[in-house]
Amino acid sequence: MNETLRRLLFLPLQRSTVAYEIDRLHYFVISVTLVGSVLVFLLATIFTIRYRHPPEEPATPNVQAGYHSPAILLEIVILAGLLLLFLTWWVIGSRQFVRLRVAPDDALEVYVTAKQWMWKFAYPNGKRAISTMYVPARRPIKLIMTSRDVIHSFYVPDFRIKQDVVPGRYTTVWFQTTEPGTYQILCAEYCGTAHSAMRGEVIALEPSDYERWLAERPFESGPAGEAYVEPYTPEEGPRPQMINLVNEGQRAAAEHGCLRCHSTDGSAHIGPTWGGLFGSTVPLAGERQTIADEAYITQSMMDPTAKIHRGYLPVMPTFLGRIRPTETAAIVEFIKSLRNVPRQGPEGEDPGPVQGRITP
Amino acid sequence: MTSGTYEADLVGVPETHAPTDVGLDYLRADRGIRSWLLTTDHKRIGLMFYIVVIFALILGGIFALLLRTELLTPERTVMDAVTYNRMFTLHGVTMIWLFMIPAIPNVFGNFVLPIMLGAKDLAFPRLNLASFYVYLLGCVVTLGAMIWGGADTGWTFYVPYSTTSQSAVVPIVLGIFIFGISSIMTAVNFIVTTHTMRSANLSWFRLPLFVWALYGTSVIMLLATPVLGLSVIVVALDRAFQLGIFDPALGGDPVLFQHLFWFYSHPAVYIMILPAQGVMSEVVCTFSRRQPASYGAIAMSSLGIALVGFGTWGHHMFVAGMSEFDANVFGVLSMFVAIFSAIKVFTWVATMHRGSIHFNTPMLYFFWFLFLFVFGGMTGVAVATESLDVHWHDTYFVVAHFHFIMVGGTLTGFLAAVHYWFPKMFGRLYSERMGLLTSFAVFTGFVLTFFPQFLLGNAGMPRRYYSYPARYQWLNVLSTGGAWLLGGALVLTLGNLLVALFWGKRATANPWGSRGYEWMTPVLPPKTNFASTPFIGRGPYDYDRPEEAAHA
Amino acid sequence: MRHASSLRYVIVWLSLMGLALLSFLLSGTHHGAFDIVFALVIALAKTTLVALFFMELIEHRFINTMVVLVSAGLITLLLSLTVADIVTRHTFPRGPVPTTPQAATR
Amino acid sequence: MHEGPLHPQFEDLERQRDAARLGMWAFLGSEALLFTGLFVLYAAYRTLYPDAFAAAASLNDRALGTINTFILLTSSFTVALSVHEVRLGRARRSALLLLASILLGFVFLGVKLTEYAEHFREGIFPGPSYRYEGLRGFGPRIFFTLYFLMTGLHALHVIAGMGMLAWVMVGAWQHRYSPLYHTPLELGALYWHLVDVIWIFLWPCLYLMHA
Ligand code: HEA
Ligand code: HEA
Ligand code: HEC
Ligand code: CUA
Ligand SMILES: [Cu+2]
Repeated sequence: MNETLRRLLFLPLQRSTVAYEIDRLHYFVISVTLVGSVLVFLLATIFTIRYRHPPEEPATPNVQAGYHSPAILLEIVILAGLLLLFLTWWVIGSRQFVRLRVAPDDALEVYVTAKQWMWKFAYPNGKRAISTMYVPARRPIKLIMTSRDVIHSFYVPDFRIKQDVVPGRYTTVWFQTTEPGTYQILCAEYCGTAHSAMRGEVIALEPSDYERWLAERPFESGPAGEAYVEPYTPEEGPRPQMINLVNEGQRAAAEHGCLRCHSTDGSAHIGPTWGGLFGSTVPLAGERQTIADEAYITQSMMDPTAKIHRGYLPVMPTFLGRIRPTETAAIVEFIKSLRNVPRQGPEGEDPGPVQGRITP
Repeated sequence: MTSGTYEADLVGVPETHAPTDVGLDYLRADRGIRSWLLTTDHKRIGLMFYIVVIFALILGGIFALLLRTELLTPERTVMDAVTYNRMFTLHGVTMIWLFMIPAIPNVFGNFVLPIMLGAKDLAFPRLNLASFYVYLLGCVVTLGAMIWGGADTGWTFYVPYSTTSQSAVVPIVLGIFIFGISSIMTAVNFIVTTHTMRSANLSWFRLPLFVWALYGTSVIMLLATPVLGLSVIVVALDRAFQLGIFDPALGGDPVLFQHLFWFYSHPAVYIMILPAQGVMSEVVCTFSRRQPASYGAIAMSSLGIALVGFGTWGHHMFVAGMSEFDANVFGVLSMFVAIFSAIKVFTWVATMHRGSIHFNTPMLYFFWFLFLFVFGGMTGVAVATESLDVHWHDTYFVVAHFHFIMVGGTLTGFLAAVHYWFPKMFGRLYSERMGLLTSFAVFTGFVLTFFPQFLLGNAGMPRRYYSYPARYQWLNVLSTGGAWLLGGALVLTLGNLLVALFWGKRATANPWGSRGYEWMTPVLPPKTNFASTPFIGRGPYDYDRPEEAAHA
Repeated sequence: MRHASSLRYVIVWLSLMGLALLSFLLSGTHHGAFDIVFALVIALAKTTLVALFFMELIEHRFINTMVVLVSAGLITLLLSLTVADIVTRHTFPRGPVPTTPQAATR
Repeated sequence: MHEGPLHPQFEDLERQRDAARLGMWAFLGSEALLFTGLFVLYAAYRTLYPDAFAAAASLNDRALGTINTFILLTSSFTVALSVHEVRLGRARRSALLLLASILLGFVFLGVKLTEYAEHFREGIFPGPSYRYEGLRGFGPRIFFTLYFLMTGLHALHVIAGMGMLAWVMVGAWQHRYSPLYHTPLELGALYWHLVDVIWIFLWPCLYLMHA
């Protein structure tokens, strides 16, 4: 029954402990909606047929006004019933809502930072991850979230949870998965050009696998942690496969043609070199500057003209919608791994664009 | 009862009076372009609004079709993300402020309100004209901003995105501020007119239900619009001078902006639906030839919606980081406001009971309205259920909810009004066959466009998504196909009316056999509506009186 | 419509000035949370005086008073539910200060 | 004694006057809601930063604020009297009272300007230019941004009100109004009282509730 209704209504899988309960209310509300509106429509249709104006009569016959009080009484009863129904939904819904908002005390905490247009996760032991969040399955997880720029919204359809991530303060959300698997994260609050590309994944591991993952070297000190890259699509089913994020990034950069314009060895090219880019101060057109962090790199891919590296032409095409979010994260990791490559310009500066090759 | 009694009831109204009594009809009374542009005649001002509003609808519709076309494929189809984001903002802004808010009140309200009250004009005719020009200025500013590049914030202008976005936010919000001024002018005018211009003997409980709806609408416009004006002005100032009132980097709270915005924009949705409900009350009574099952219930629920509707704005912010306490308060108030709409729906259906139902185009639109509004409204109640909204918020479910109400409800109401008052406004009859046919096509296109969006929302597709996971594609294709069909059907509808405008059969004064006051005027009402102030001695739905009597 | 003597306006004016003075004096001493209550109650009293006598609500048709009452109701609604949100929000520490583009250029 | 023009859409003068009054009241309701937007921001931020707001309010000169309150209350009084006088047929006197109100309006604005000047001298500016060393942090800055927005918007209304009063003052002086017809004067007075009422609330919020 649950499964039939879920499929009929196109609801996603129920993979958090609260999902089933919420869906039950969903079925209740939606069936009343459907049945109610069809009933009203049917009743009107029946009246139309039953009380059709007979063609032989004058256009405006003498229709008597009087209403029987039973009809009025019936309407009042129906309305009272309807209000009662709505209030029942409110009672159930608001109690569920409060449950959704208040995390159990023993929940594992993960810090989430959102920015245009990526998700970053930090674990209490200092481990970090981008776009892909690993959690132990079947344990309550509490996310403590904030944003670095505008409002985003953390949304996992399979868990039926969503919470806006607001700059300047923390909001929280919690969930407990019912089984290991990969679940898509979507950004649900409009946040700019690449809002629809701001996706990510929750990977719920068996607790033992999770412990192993957690014990690996923290993300930022080494080349990279390992990540599961293929985006989740339910038709394919989970295909767990561990790939080194940096290698994946290198592959993706080559595949998407980044390396036609960007060098990785610190030498001059059409675009700025990626060698030593991460963490450096980038001079921008218009006498501004910025730090080359994850957000800047992501933005450069999605909205390259937003910030132009001083001295370069704004010829880089946008890759919004062309590279998958996980690839974005991988390319960022790849560029990060090149942070110590020396630059070949004077005094180790950015060598500037190659001359004479304006069009790629 | 003899017909003589009733003749006395409607002095100055009946067609039996020679035209010289009342002067030429309003279209011919004065000639020349100046007599239109500087007119203070509420009917002419209504027509000027009519023209602009239809252009706005077509423009917004073109934006919508472009949006739908882009969504045919999961990635880029015809435009890039930046364009898409501007496009849905422009679509929302155009449809809401250029089209929907002025549509029914300023076109049909302007045209029939004074006639329904037995007045010669609105209380402040020049204010009415000013309201039109202010609205026009708003259109120019907003359209200019669109050419300038448009904004990419969504029609909700949430900070801090709207204060940092690189697009032309300031001119757009300025345009909205100007629309606000126009709204307030209209609201003052309607409220004052309803209070002070009723003809002698026309008591409050004899007002046509459309007047009650307009009255409720005006109350909302009057008292909610300034808050919107203030919040968008603060956004504009913020951009111009970096005031940082909402800037979290300076200790501001972006959620406060949402409170202010929705304090206007939730009541604003009732600005959009109340007039449509008013039209439906007129249509259902006329075509059932029947008194409303309960006049008081419909009239009072218009006021109920207007007032209780002010207390529910927070249901747009359940997951915005608002407190649970507020969520619960707003949740329960939303349940209460829904009851008033239910009262209206049940009363309409009860009105059909034992009526004498004529099946003309406006009535068919009433049918679509009944189904789409009840369904859309009930999904409103569904998203007002807090725990369910957590999943649905900002997904296509919400998009489907509001299009069901705004297109299925308000646009349908607008189309019903367009057909219903067509003979009175232009003195011609449209082709009933084509009217019914296009109406069916509109409904089919509509359902095909927006029903799949409920399922998309259930499946978790967020709104304002330029690209989407491939698993959502086939529902999107359905929706896009439906949108083209809907667009085509609307073009045909317009075509049918344009044909009627020039070549339609001449109408009689009261082709529907209605008892509404506005139908008691000559085919085309004269410039001052009445020769002398009419004495209205009966209700607007007195179908239990003999025809000749009521008609005088 | 014949009107009261100008004495009425003088009395109202004097009471207004008196209330203002009272409010000023009260604000010099501190009463904790009552500071706000006193200030607002006095402001409301003054508003009522102005509205009833200077603006002549007391003589006008009731509908004008109705406008005031409805507006006042809505103002209260907007104020109370917005402030209630802030008061009842979960008390998390305020988040880290974000680096919005705006802030960066300051 | 003339009764004023009757516009063709009205049936009689009484209705016409009622319409004008109700129109003005409706507009005033709308204005009140406009200010409410700012009052809501004030209340919300005061709840978030209670101490900072109290401290910041102390930087406003309570004496000047109170003087301004007395000035506006008195100007309201003179405006009310002027309506009274015109009803007694003493239009010239009424005009003089209006003149007094306008002058009081100028004094009010003058005091406001000295306050602004003092603030600017100390480095208290709206928004990001705030650089007063004595009181730092988010709260005071928001307080003063709101202070300038609220008093600025109010000052705009004062100026608009003075314009209206000047208009009806000229009319009164030229005997355009009579005991039977003085609707414009009445409307101008209503608007001026609204300006007063708003100040009645601004004053405790911005000056009195201090640390
Ligand atoms: C004309 C416009 C209009 C109208 C009238 C409504 C009416 C309602 N709306 Fe809607 N709404 C919008 C336009 C409108 N809405 C828009 C534009 C948005 C999105 C804004 C944005 O974010 O961009 C929105 C969003 C929106 C949300 C936020 C969703 C989200 O973003 O997460 C909510 C939540 O509560 C909501 C609720 C309601 C409710 C409870 C009503 C009620 O008033 C509905 C009342 C009507 C009925 C209840 C129907 C009558 C019922 C019956 C006859 C009973 C049937 C019989 C049986 C069941 C037996 N609306
Ligand atoms: C009045 C309100 C209104 C109306 C009528 C419509 C009409 C339509 N809307 Fe709109 N829509 C909104 C208000 C409206 N919308 C709002 C507020 C948003 C949110 C924006 C945001 O997120 O910020 C939105 C968002 C929105 C989205 C979501 C975008 C996103 O989130 O990414 C989509 C996607 O499908 C969409 C589609 C459509 C379609 C296909 C129509 C079709 O119904 C359009 C069909 C109409 C025509 C093609 C015009 C033809 C007309 C004539 C020829 C004139 C006929 C005249 C007479 C007969 C007199 N709309
Ligand atoms: C057509 C050539 C071209 C291609 C292809 C290209 N870029 Fe660029 N890129 C540029 C140029 C030129 C700039 C400097 C101008 C600017 O800031 O937009 C740049 C800037 C950048 C920057 C900012 C670096 C800095 O120092 O400011 C990043 C990061 C970047 N590109 C990443 C990528 C990635 C990732 C890809 C592939 C997915 C890619 N680019 C493909 C030409 C290109
Ligand atoms: Cu982040 Cu949308
Ligand atoms: Cu709403």
